[in-house]
Amino acid sequence: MQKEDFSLSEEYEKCCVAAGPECGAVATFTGLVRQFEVSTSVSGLHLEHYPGMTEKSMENIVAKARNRWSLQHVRVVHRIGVLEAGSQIVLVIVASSHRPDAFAACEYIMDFLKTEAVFWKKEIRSDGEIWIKSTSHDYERRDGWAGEPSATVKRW
Amino acid sequence: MQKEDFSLSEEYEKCCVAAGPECGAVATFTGLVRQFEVSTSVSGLHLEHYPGMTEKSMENIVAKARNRWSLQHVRVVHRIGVLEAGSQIVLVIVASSHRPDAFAACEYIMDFLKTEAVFWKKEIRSDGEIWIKSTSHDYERRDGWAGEPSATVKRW
Amino acid sequence: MRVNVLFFASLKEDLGCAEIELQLSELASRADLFDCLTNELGSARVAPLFAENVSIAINQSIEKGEFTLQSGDEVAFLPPITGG
Amino acid sequence: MRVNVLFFASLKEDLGCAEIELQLSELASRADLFDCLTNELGSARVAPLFAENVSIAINQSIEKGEFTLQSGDEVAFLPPITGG
Repeated sequence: MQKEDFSLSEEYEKCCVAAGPECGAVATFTGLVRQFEVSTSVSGLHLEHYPGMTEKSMENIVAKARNRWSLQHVRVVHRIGVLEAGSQIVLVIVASSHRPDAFAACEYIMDFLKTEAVFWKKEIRSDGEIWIKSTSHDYERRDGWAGEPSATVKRW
Repeated sequence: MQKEDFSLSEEYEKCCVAAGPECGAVATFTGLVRQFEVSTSVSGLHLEHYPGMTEKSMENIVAKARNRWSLQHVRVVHRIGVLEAGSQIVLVIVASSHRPDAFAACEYIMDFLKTEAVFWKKEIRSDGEIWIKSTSHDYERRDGWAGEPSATVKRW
Repeated sequence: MRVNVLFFASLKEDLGCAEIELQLSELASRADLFDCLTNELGSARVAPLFAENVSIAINQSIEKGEFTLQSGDEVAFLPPITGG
Repeated sequence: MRVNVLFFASLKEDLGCAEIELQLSELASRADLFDCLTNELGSARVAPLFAENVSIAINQSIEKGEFTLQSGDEVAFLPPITGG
Protein backbone atom coordinates (compact mmCIF):
# COMPACT_ATOMS: atom_id res chain seq x y z
CA MET A 1 0.00 0.00 0.00
CA GLN A 2 1.57 3.27 -1.01
CA LYS A 3 0.80 6.78 -2.17
CA GLU A 4 3.81 6.76 -4.52
CA ASP A 5 3.78 5.41 -8.04
CA PHE A 6 5.35 2.00 -8.70
CA SER A 7 7.63 0.72 -11.44
CA LEU A 8 6.60 -2.42 -13.31
CA SER A 9 10.18 -2.74 -14.48
CA GLU A 10 11.68 -2.73 -10.94
CA GLU A 11 9.08 -5.16 -9.63
CA TYR A 12 9.64 -7.46 -12.61
CA GLU A 13 13.42 -7.50 -12.04
CA LYS A 14 12.92 -8.31 -8.35
CA CYS A 15 10.43 -11.00 -9.29
CA CYS A 16 12.84 -12.76 -11.67
CA VAL A 17 15.58 -12.78 -9.02
CA ALA A 18 13.22 -13.99 -6.28
CA ALA A 19 11.58 -16.66 -8.44
CA GLY A 20 14.85 -18.38 -9.28
CA PRO A 21 15.91 -20.83 -11.98
CA GLU A 22 12.70 -22.87 -12.08
CA CYS A 23 10.67 -19.86 -13.16
CA GLY A 24 9.34 -20.19 -16.70
CA ALA A 25 6.40 -17.80 -16.70
CA VAL A 26 5.72 -14.32 -15.37
CA ALA A 27 2.25 -12.82 -15.72
CA THR A 28 1.60 -9.20 -14.76
CA PHE A 29 -1.44 -6.99 -14.58
CA THR A 30 -1.46 -3.22 -14.26
CA GLY A 31 -4.66 -1.29 -13.62
CA LEU A 32 -4.79 2.34 -14.73
CA VAL A 33 -7.22 5.22 -14.14
CA ARG A 34 -9.31 5.49 -17.31
CA GLN A 35 -10.08 8.97 -18.53
CA PHE A 36 -13.62 8.15 -19.58
CA GLU A 37 -16.43 6.15 -18.03
CA VAL A 38 -19.17 5.66 -20.57
CA SER A 39 -19.71 9.28 -21.65
CA THR A 40 -18.34 11.02 -18.57
CA SER A 41 -14.87 12.46 -18.42
CA VAL A 42 -12.94 11.40 -15.30
CA SER A 43 -10.08 13.59 -14.12
CA GLY A 44 -9.05 11.34 -11.26
CA LEU A 45 -9.80 8.70 -8.69
CA HIS A 46 -9.70 8.94 -4.91
CA LEU A 47 -8.80 5.63 -3.27
CA GLU A 48 -9.55 5.24 0.42
CA HIS A 49 -8.45 2.31 2.56
CA TYR A 50 -8.65 1.13 6.18
CA PRO A 51 -5.06 0.93 7.45
CA GLY A 52 -4.44 -2.55 8.79
CA MET A 53 -7.64 -4.17 7.62
CA THR A 54 -6.89 -3.46 3.95
CA GLU A 55 -3.44 -5.05 4.22
CA LYS A 56 -4.94 -8.09 5.90
CA SER A 57 -7.56 -8.45 3.17
CA MET A 58 -4.86 -8.35 0.50
CA GLU A 59 -2.58 -10.80 2.30
CA ASN A 60 -5.51 -13.16 2.59
CA ILE A 61 -6.13 -13.04 -1.18
CA VAL A 62 -2.47 -13.72 -1.96
CA ALA A 63 -2.39 -16.60 0.56
CA LYS A 64 -5.43 -18.19 -1.11
CA ALA A 65 -3.75 -17.93 -4.53
CA ARG A 66 -0.49 -19.42 -3.21
CA ASN A 67 -2.47 -22.25 -1.70
CA ARG A 68 -4.29 -23.00 -4.94
CA TRP A 69 -1.40 -22.84 -7.44
CA SER A 70 2.28 -23.58 -7.44
CA LEU A 71 3.83 -20.10 -7.45
CA GLN A 72 7.40 -18.95 -7.00
CA HIS A 73 6.74 -15.29 -6.40
CA VAL A 74 3.73 -13.05 -5.92
CA ARG A 75 3.78 -9.29 -5.52
CA VAL A 76 0.83 -6.92 -5.22
CA VAL A 77 1.35 -3.15 -5.11
CA HIS A 78 -1.65 -0.91 -4.54
CA ARG A 79 -1.75 2.85 -4.53
CA ILE A 80 -4.00 4.97 -2.33
CA GLY A 81 -4.98 8.65 -2.25
CA VAL A 82 -5.83 10.82 -5.23
CA LEU A 83 -4.70 9.46 -8.60
CA GLU A 84 -4.97 11.42 -11.84
CA ALA A 85 -6.41 9.93 -15.03
CA GLY A 86 -3.76 7.78 -16.71
CA SER A 87 -2.06 6.91 -13.40
CA GLN A 88 -1.20 3.39 -12.39
CA ILE A 89 -3.42 2.07 -9.58
CA VAL A 90 -2.52 -1.54 -8.98
CA LEU A 91 0.13 -4.03 -10.03
CA VAL A 92 0.02 -7.81 -9.67
CA ILE A 93 3.05 -9.92 -10.64
CA VAL A 94 3.02 -13.71 -10.45
CA ALA A 95 5.89 -16.06 -11.30
CA SER A 96 5.51 -19.79 -11.76
CA SER A 97 7.21 -22.69 -13.50
CA HIS A 98 4.33 -22.95 -15.91
CA ARG A 99 2.15 -20.59 -17.88
CA PRO A 100 -1.31 -21.79 -16.79
CA ASP A 101 -0.56 -21.26 -13.08
CA ALA A 102 0.89 -17.78 -13.64
CA PHE A 103 -2.09 -16.62 -15.71
CA ALA A 104 -4.74 -18.16 -13.47
CA ALA A 105 -3.24 -16.84 -10.23
CA CYS A 106 -2.76 -13.32 -11.61
CA GLU A 107 -6.38 -13.16 -12.80
CA TYR A 108 -7.66 -14.74 -9.57
CA ILE A 109 -5.85 -12.16 -7.45
CA MET A 110 -7.29 -9.30 -9.53
CA ASP A 111 -10.83 -10.75 -9.40
CA PHE A 112 -10.63 -10.99 -5.59
CA LEU A 113 -8.94 -7.59 -5.21
CA LYS A 114 -11.94 -6.13 -7.06
CA THR A 115 -14.47 -7.70 -4.71
CA GLU A 116 -12.82 -8.47 -1.36
CA ALA A 117 -9.97 -6.02 -0.86
CA VAL A 118 -10.97 -3.24 1.53
CA PHE A 119 -10.92 -0.17 -0.71
CA TRP A 120 -13.40 2.50 -1.62
CA LYS A 121 -13.11 4.48 -4.83
CA LYS A 122 -14.51 7.86 -5.67
CA GLU A 123 -14.45 9.13 -9.23
CA ILE A 124 -13.61 12.79 -9.68
CA ARG A 125 -15.74 13.68 -12.70
CA SER A 126 -16.47 16.78 -14.67
CA ASP A 127 -20.01 16.65 -13.17
CA GLY A 128 -18.96 16.07 -9.57
CA GLU A 129 -17.55 13.37 -7.32
CA ILE A 130 -19.18 9.98 -7.02
CA TRP A 131 -18.44 6.91 -4.90
CA ILE A 132 -18.39 3.99 -7.29
CA LYS A 133 -20.04 0.62 -6.75
CA SER A 134 -18.85 -2.88 -7.54
CA THR A 135 -20.58 -4.30 -10.59
CA SER A 136 -22.41 -7.61 -10.59
CA HIS A 137 -19.94 -8.62 -13.31
CA ASP A 138 -17.11 -8.35 -10.76
CA TYR A 139 -18.95 -10.73 -8.43
CA GLU A 140 -19.67 -13.17 -11.26
CA ARG A 141 -16.00 -13.26 -12.12
CA ARG A 142 -15.06 -13.93 -8.50
CA ASP A 143 -17.70 -16.64 -8.16
CA GLY A 144 -16.39 -18.29 -11.33
CA TRP A 145 -13.43 -19.45 -9.21
CA ALA A 146 -15.61 -21.35 -6.74
CA GLY A 147 -15.35 -25.11 -6.48
CA GLU A 148 -12.60 -27.48 -7.47
CA PRO A 149 -10.60 -27.02 -10.66
CA SER A 150 -12.10 -29.33 -13.28
CA ALA A 151 -10.15 -31.41 -15.76
CA THR A 152 -11.55 -29.51 -18.73
CA VAL A 153 -10.38 -26.04 -19.61
CA LYS A 154 -13.42 -23.82 -20.07
CA ARG A 155 -13.27 -20.32 -21.52
CA TRP A 156 -15.86 -17.66 -22.06
CA MET B 1 11.30 -11.73 -34.14
CA GLN B 2 14.75 -10.93 -32.90
CA LYS B 3 17.96 -12.49 -31.60
CA GLU B 4 18.40 -9.66 -29.07
CA ASP B 5 16.84 -9.57 -25.63
CA PHE B 6 13.80 -7.35 -25.04
CA SER B 7 12.83 -4.99 -22.24
CA LEU B 8 9.43 -5.43 -20.60
CA SER B 9 9.79 -1.93 -19.23
CA GLU B 10 10.33 -0.30 -22.65
CA GLU B 11 7.51 -2.26 -24.24
CA TYR B 12 5.19 -1.37 -21.36
CA GLU B 13 5.99 2.35 -21.70
CA LYS B 14 5.31 2.22 -25.44
CA CYS B 15 2.11 0.32 -24.81
CA CYS B 16 0.74 2.92 -22.38
CA VAL B 17 1.46 5.73 -24.85
CA ALA B 18 -0.04 3.83 -27.79
CA ALA B 19 -3.12 2.67 -25.87
CA GLY B 20 -4.21 6.20 -24.93
CA PRO B 21 -6.54 7.58 -22.27
CA GLU B 22 -9.20 4.87 -22.48
CA CYS B 23 -6.74 2.21 -21.40
CA GLY B 24 -7.56 0.80 -17.97
CA ALA B 25 -5.84 -2.58 -18.03
CA VAL B 26 -2.49 -3.89 -19.23
CA ALA B 27 -1.77 -7.63 -19.03
CA THR B 28 1.69 -8.96 -19.84
CA PHE B 29 3.22 -12.39 -20.10
CA THR B 30 6.92 -13.18 -20.21
CA GLY B 31 8.20 -16.67 -20.95
CA LEU B 32 11.65 -17.64 -19.67
CA VAL B 33 13.99 -20.57 -20.26
CA ARG B 34 13.61 -22.84 -17.22
CA GLN B 35 16.79 -24.36 -15.89
CA PHE B 36 15.21 -27.70 -15.08
CA GLU B 37 12.77 -29.95 -16.92
CA VAL B 38 11.55 -32.67 -14.60
CA SER B 39 14.90 -34.00 -13.32
CA THR B 40 17.09 -32.87 -16.20
CA SER B 41 19.23 -29.77 -16.07
CA VAL B 42 18.79 -27.50 -19.11
CA SER B 43 21.60 -25.12 -20.01
CA GLY B 44 19.78 -23.49 -22.89
CA LEU B 45 17.22 -23.55 -25.66
CA HIS B 46 17.72 -23.31 -29.41
CA LEU B 47 14.79 -21.66 -31.16
CA GLU B 48 14.49 -22.13 -34.89
CA HIS B 49 11.99 -20.33 -37.13
CA TYR B 50 11.03 -20.11 -40.81
CA PRO B 51 11.65 -16.50 -41.86
CA GLY B 52 8.48 -15.07 -43.37
CA MET B 53 6.16 -17.93 -42.48
CA THR B 54 6.76 -17.53 -38.72
CA GLU B 55 5.95 -13.81 -38.87
CA LYS B 56 2.76 -14.55 -40.81
CA SER B 57 1.69 -17.17 -38.26
CA MET B 58 2.17 -14.68 -35.40
CA GLU B 59 0.37 -11.83 -37.20
CA ASN B 60 -2.51 -14.19 -37.79
CA ILE B 61 -2.77 -15.02 -34.07
CA VAL B 62 -2.73 -11.33 -33.10
CA ALA B 63 -5.36 -10.53 -35.75
CA LYS B 64 -7.65 -13.24 -34.37
CA ALA B 65 -7.27 -11.83 -30.84
CA ARG B 66 -7.98 -8.27 -32.03
CA ASN B 67 -11.04 -9.53 -33.80
CA ARG B 68 -12.36 -11.31 -30.72
CA TRP B 69 -11.77 -8.66 -28.05
CA SER B 70 -11.72 -4.91 -27.84
CA LEU B 71 -8.01 -4.14 -27.55
CA GLN B 72 -6.13 -0.86 -27.69
CA HIS B 73 -2.65 -2.23 -28.14
CA VAL B 74 -1.05 -5.62 -28.70
CA ARG B 75 2.65 -6.34 -28.92
CA VAL B 76 4.37 -9.70 -29.27
CA VAL B 77 8.17 -9.99 -29.16
CA HIS B 78 9.78 -13.36 -29.79
CA ARG B 79 13.43 -14.25 -29.62
CA ILE B 80 15.19 -16.79 -31.84
CA GLY B 81 18.57 -18.51 -31.80
CA VAL B 82 20.35 -19.95 -28.77
CA LEU B 83 19.02 -18.73 -25.40
CA GLU B 84 20.66 -19.55 -22.08
CA ALA B 85 18.71 -20.81 -19.06
CA GLY B 86 17.03 -17.87 -17.34
CA SER B 87 16.75 -15.85 -20.58
CA GLN B 88 13.55 -14.22 -21.71
CA ILE B 89 11.99 -15.97 -24.73
CA VAL B 90 8.69 -14.30 -25.46
CA LEU B 91 6.73 -11.25 -24.38
CA VAL B 92 3.05 -10.53 -24.93
CA ILE B 93 1.54 -7.19 -23.88
CA VAL B 94 -2.14 -6.41 -24.27
CA ALA B 95 -3.91 -3.16 -23.36
CA SER B 96 -7.65 -2.78 -23.11
CA SER B 97 -10.24 -0.59 -21.43
CA HIS B 98 -11.26 -3.49 -19.22
CA ARG B 99 -9.52 -6.22 -17.28
CA PRO B 100 -11.33 -9.29 -18.66
CA ASP B 101 -10.43 -8.46 -22.27
CA ALA B 102 -6.78 -7.80 -21.46
CA PHE B 103 -6.38 -11.07 -19.52
CA ALA B 104 -8.29 -13.21 -22.00
CA ALA B 105 -6.48 -11.86 -25.07
CA CYS B 106 -3.04 -12.20 -23.46
CA GLU B 107 -3.70 -15.82 -22.51
CA TYR B 108 -5.29 -16.58 -25.90
CA ILE B 109 -2.27 -15.25 -27.76
CA MET B 110 0.10 -17.36 -25.62
CA ASP B 111 -2.03 -20.50 -26.06
CA PHE B 112 -1.99 -20.06 -29.85
CA LEU B 113 1.71 -19.11 -29.96
CA LYS B 114 2.40 -22.43 -28.22
CA THR B 115 0.49 -24.45 -30.81
CA GLU B 116 0.30 -22.51 -34.08
CA ALA B 117 3.31 -20.22 -34.29
CA VAL B 118 5.98 -21.69 -36.56
CA PHE B 119 8.84 -22.38 -34.16
CA TRP B 120 10.87 -25.42 -33.25
CA LYS B 121 12.67 -25.70 -29.92
CA LYS B 122 15.64 -27.83 -29.00
CA GLU B 123 16.67 -28.21 -25.38
CA ILE B 124 20.37 -28.19 -24.70
CA ARG B 125 20.61 -30.59 -21.76
CA SER B 126 23.38 -32.06 -19.70
CA ASP B 127 22.61 -35.41 -21.40
CA GLY B 128 22.47 -34.09 -24.98
CA GLU B 129 20.28 -32.02 -27.27
CA ILE B 130 16.65 -32.90 -27.84
CA TRP B 131 13.92 -31.43 -30.06
CA ILE B 132 10.93 -30.86 -27.83
CA LYS B 133 7.34 -31.74 -28.66
CA SER B 134 4.09 -29.89 -27.99
CA THR B 135 2.16 -31.44 -25.15
CA SER B 136 -1.45 -32.53 -25.45
CA HIS B 137 -2.12 -30.05 -22.64
CA ASP B 138 -1.09 -27.22 -24.99
CA TYR B 139 -3.63 -28.39 -27.55
CA GLU B 140 -6.36 -28.73 -24.92
CA ARG B 141 -5.73 -25.16 -23.83
CA ARG B 142 -5.96 -23.92 -27.41
CA ASP B 143 -9.12 -25.92 -28.08
CA GLY B 144 -10.68 -24.45 -24.93
CA TRP B 145 -11.04 -21.20 -26.91
CA ALA B 146 -13.20 -22.82 -29.61
CA GLY B 147 -16.81 -21.75 -30.06
CA GLU B 148 -18.61 -18.61 -29.05
CA PRO B 149 -17.97 -16.88 -25.73
CA SER B 150 -20.71 -17.95 -23.34
CA ALA B 151 -22.46 -15.73 -20.84
CA THR B 152 -21.11 -17.65 -17.89
CA VAL B 153 -17.55 -17.31 -16.75
CA LYS B 154 -16.07 -20.76 -16.34
CA ARG B 155 -12.72 -21.47 -14.71
CA TRP B 156 -10.67 -24.57 -14.25
CA MET C 1 -15.47 2.25 28.98
CA ARG C 2 -14.20 4.09 25.93
CA VAL C 3 -14.53 2.71 22.41
CA ASN C 4 -13.24 4.28 19.22
CA VAL C 5 -15.59 4.30 16.22
CA LEU C 6 -14.35 4.92 12.66
CA PHE C 7 -16.33 5.88 9.55
CA PHE C 8 -15.04 5.30 6.04
CA ALA C 9 -15.60 6.65 2.53
CA SER C 10 -19.18 7.79 1.84
CA LEU C 11 -20.14 7.30 5.52
CA LYS C 12 -17.32 9.59 6.58
CA GLU C 13 -18.70 12.23 4.22
CA ASP C 14 -22.35 11.63 5.17
CA LEU C 15 -21.61 11.92 8.90
CA GLY C 16 -19.05 14.67 8.46
CA CYS C 17 -16.56 12.93 10.70
CA ALA C 18 -13.98 10.16 10.40
CA GLU C 19 -13.81 9.09 14.03
CA ILE C 20 -15.67 9.46 17.31
CA GLU C 21 -14.86 8.26 20.81
CA LEU C 22 -17.87 6.84 22.66
CA GLN C 23 -18.44 6.28 26.36
CA LEU C 24 -20.24 2.92 26.64
CA SER C 25 -21.08 0.54 29.46
CA GLU C 26 -19.07 -2.70 29.70
CA LEU C 27 -20.20 -5.42 27.18
CA ALA C 28 -22.27 -2.93 25.20
CA SER C 29 -24.31 -4.67 22.48
CA ARG C 30 -24.95 -3.75 18.83
CA ALA C 31 -28.14 -1.99 19.96
CA ASP C 32 -26.27 -0.07 22.70
CA LEU C 33 -23.73 1.07 20.13
CA PHE C 34 -26.44 2.42 17.80
CA ASP C 35 -28.27 4.11 20.71
CA CYS C 36 -25.12 5.83 21.86
CA LEU C 37 -24.25 6.98 18.31
CA THR C 38 -27.77 8.35 17.86
CA ASN C 39 -27.50 10.27 21.15
CA GLU C 40 -24.12 11.71 20.22
CA LEU C 41 -24.79 12.60 16.56
CA GLY C 42 -28.57 12.89 16.23
CA SER C 43 -30.91 10.53 14.42
CA ALA C 44 -30.76 12.33 11.05
CA ARG C 45 -26.98 12.21 10.93
CA VAL C 46 -26.65 8.53 11.89
CA ALA C 47 -29.37 7.33 9.46
CA PRO C 48 -26.82 6.18 6.81
CA LEU C 49 -25.27 3.78 9.37
CA PHE C 50 -28.52 1.78 9.45
CA ALA C 51 -28.39 0.95 5.72
CA GLU C 52 -28.51 -2.79 5.04
CA ASN C 53 -25.29 -2.79 2.99
CA VAL C 54 -23.20 -1.13 5.73
CA SER C 55 -20.83 -3.56 7.49
CA ILE C 56 -19.47 -3.28 11.01
CA ALA C 57 -15.92 -4.37 11.76
CA ILE C 58 -14.75 -4.97 15.33
CA ASN C 59 -10.98 -4.84 15.59
CA GLN C 60 -10.82 -5.12 11.78
CA SER C 61 -13.00 -8.23 11.52
CA ILE C 62 -16.46 -8.03 10.00
CA GLU C 63 -19.18 -8.92 12.55
CA LYS C 64 -22.44 -9.84 10.89
CA GLY C 65 -24.44 -10.91 13.95
CA GLU C 66 -24.64 -9.77 17.55
CA PHE C 67 -21.54 -8.73 19.48
CA THR C 68 -20.46 -7.28 22.80
CA LEU C 69 -17.82 -4.60 22.98
CA GLN C 70 -14.87 -4.44 25.32
CA SER C 71 -12.75 -1.55 26.43
CA GLY C 72 -10.31 -0.45 23.73
CA ASP C 73 -12.19 -2.13 20.88
CA GLU C 74 -11.93 -0.47 17.49
CA VAL C 75 -15.33 -0.31 15.79
CA ALA C 76 -15.60 0.65 12.11
CA PHE C 77 -18.56 1.34 9.84
CA LEU C 78 -17.81 0.32 6.27
CA PRO C 79 -19.86 1.07 3.17
CA PRO C 80 -19.74 -1.71 0.52
CA ILE C 81 -16.14 -2.12 -0.56
CA THR C 82 -15.40 -1.45 -4.21
CA GLY C 83 -12.09 -3.25 -4.38
CA GLY C 84 -8.70 -2.43 -5.77
CA MET D 1 12.21 -25.93 -63.91
CA ARG D 2 14.09 -25.19 -60.69
CA VAL D 3 12.43 -25.41 -57.27
CA ASN D 4 14.03 -24.62 -53.94
CA VAL D 5 13.36 -27.08 -51.07
CA LEU D 6 13.98 -26.17 -47.41
CA PHE D 7 14.31 -28.46 -44.38
CA PHE D 8 13.78 -27.24 -40.83
CA ALA D 9 14.73 -28.22 -37.29
CA SER D 10 15.08 -32.00 -36.76
CA LEU D 11 14.64 -32.66 -40.51
CA LYS D 12 17.54 -30.34 -41.30
CA GLU D 13 19.66 -32.36 -38.88
CA ASP D 14 18.39 -35.75 -40.07
CA LEU D 15 19.06 -34.93 -43.74
CA GLY D 16 22.25 -33.05 -42.99
CA CYS D 17 21.20 -30.12 -45.17
CA ALA D 18 19.03 -27.01 -44.86
CA GLU D 19 18.26 -26.45 -48.52
CA ILE D 20 18.46 -28.20 -51.88
CA GLU D 21 17.70 -26.99 -55.39
CA LEU D 22 15.82 -29.55 -57.50
CA GLN D 23 15.40 -29.79 -61.26
CA LEU D 24 11.75 -30.84 -61.83
CA SER D 25 9.43 -31.02 -64.82
CA GLU D 26 6.69 -28.36 -65.10
CA LEU D 27 3.66 -29.02 -62.85
CA ALA D 28 5.52 -31.65 -60.84
CA SER D 29 3.23 -33.40 -58.35
CA ARG D 30 3.74 -34.39 -54.70
CA ALA D 31 4.88 -37.83 -55.91
CA ASP D 32 7.31 -36.29 -58.44
CA LEU D 33 8.80 -34.17 -55.65
CA PHE D 34 9.40 -37.20 -53.41
CA ASP D 35 10.87 -39.21 -56.34
CA CYS D 36 13.27 -36.43 -57.19
CA LEU D 37 14.35 -36.00 -53.54
CA THR D 38 14.93 -39.76 -53.25
CA ASN D 39 17.07 -39.74 -56.40
CA GLU D 40 19.11 -36.79 -55.18
CA LEU D 41 19.60 -37.79 -51.53
CA GLY D 42 19.07 -41.57 -51.41
CA SER D 43 16.14 -43.41 -49.86
CA ALA D 44 17.71 -43.83 -46.41
CA ARG D 45 18.39 -40.12 -46.07
CA VAL D 46 14.92 -38.98 -47.20
CA ALA D 47 13.02 -41.50 -45.02
CA PRO D 48 12.24 -38.89 -42.28
CA LEU D 49 10.41 -36.75 -44.87
CA PHE D 50 7.78 -39.48 -45.24
CA ALA D 51 6.75 -39.36 -41.56
CA GLU D 52 3.04 -38.71 -41.09
CA ASN D 53 3.56 -35.69 -38.85
CA VAL D 54 5.78 -33.86 -41.38
CA SER D 55 4.03 -30.96 -43.12
CA ILE D 56 4.82 -29.52 -46.53
CA ALA D 57 4.52 -25.79 -47.13
CA ILE D 58 4.42 -24.35 -50.65
CA ASN D 59 5.35 -20.69 -50.66
CA GLN D 60 4.85 -20.64 -46.88
CA SER D 61 1.35 -22.14 -46.91
CA ILE D 62 0.75 -25.64 -45.60
CA GLU D 63 -0.51 -27.98 -48.34
CA LYS D 64 -2.19 -31.08 -46.95
CA GLY D 65 -3.45 -32.65 -50.17
CA GLU D 66 -2.15 -32.89 -53.74
CA PHE D 67 -0.38 -29.99 -55.39
CA THR D 68 1.48 -29.09 -58.57
CA LEU D 69 4.66 -27.07 -58.46
CA GLN D 70 5.59 -24.11 -60.58
CA SER D 71 8.92 -22.58 -61.42
CA GLY D 72 10.31 -20.56 -58.52
CA ASP D 73 8.11 -22.18 -55.86
CA GLU D 74 9.57 -22.45 -52.37
CA VAL D 75 8.88 -25.86 -50.88
CA ALA D 76 9.53 -26.50 -47.17
CA PHE D 77 9.44 -29.66 -45.07
CA LEU D 78 8.37 -28.89 -41.50
CA PRO D 79 8.46 -31.19 -38.48
CA PRO D 80 5.59 -30.61 -36.01
CA ILE D 81 5.87 -27.06 -34.73
CA THR D 82 6.45 -26.66 -31.00
CA GLY D 83 5.37 -23.06 -30.73
CA GLY D 84 6.78 -19.98 -29.08
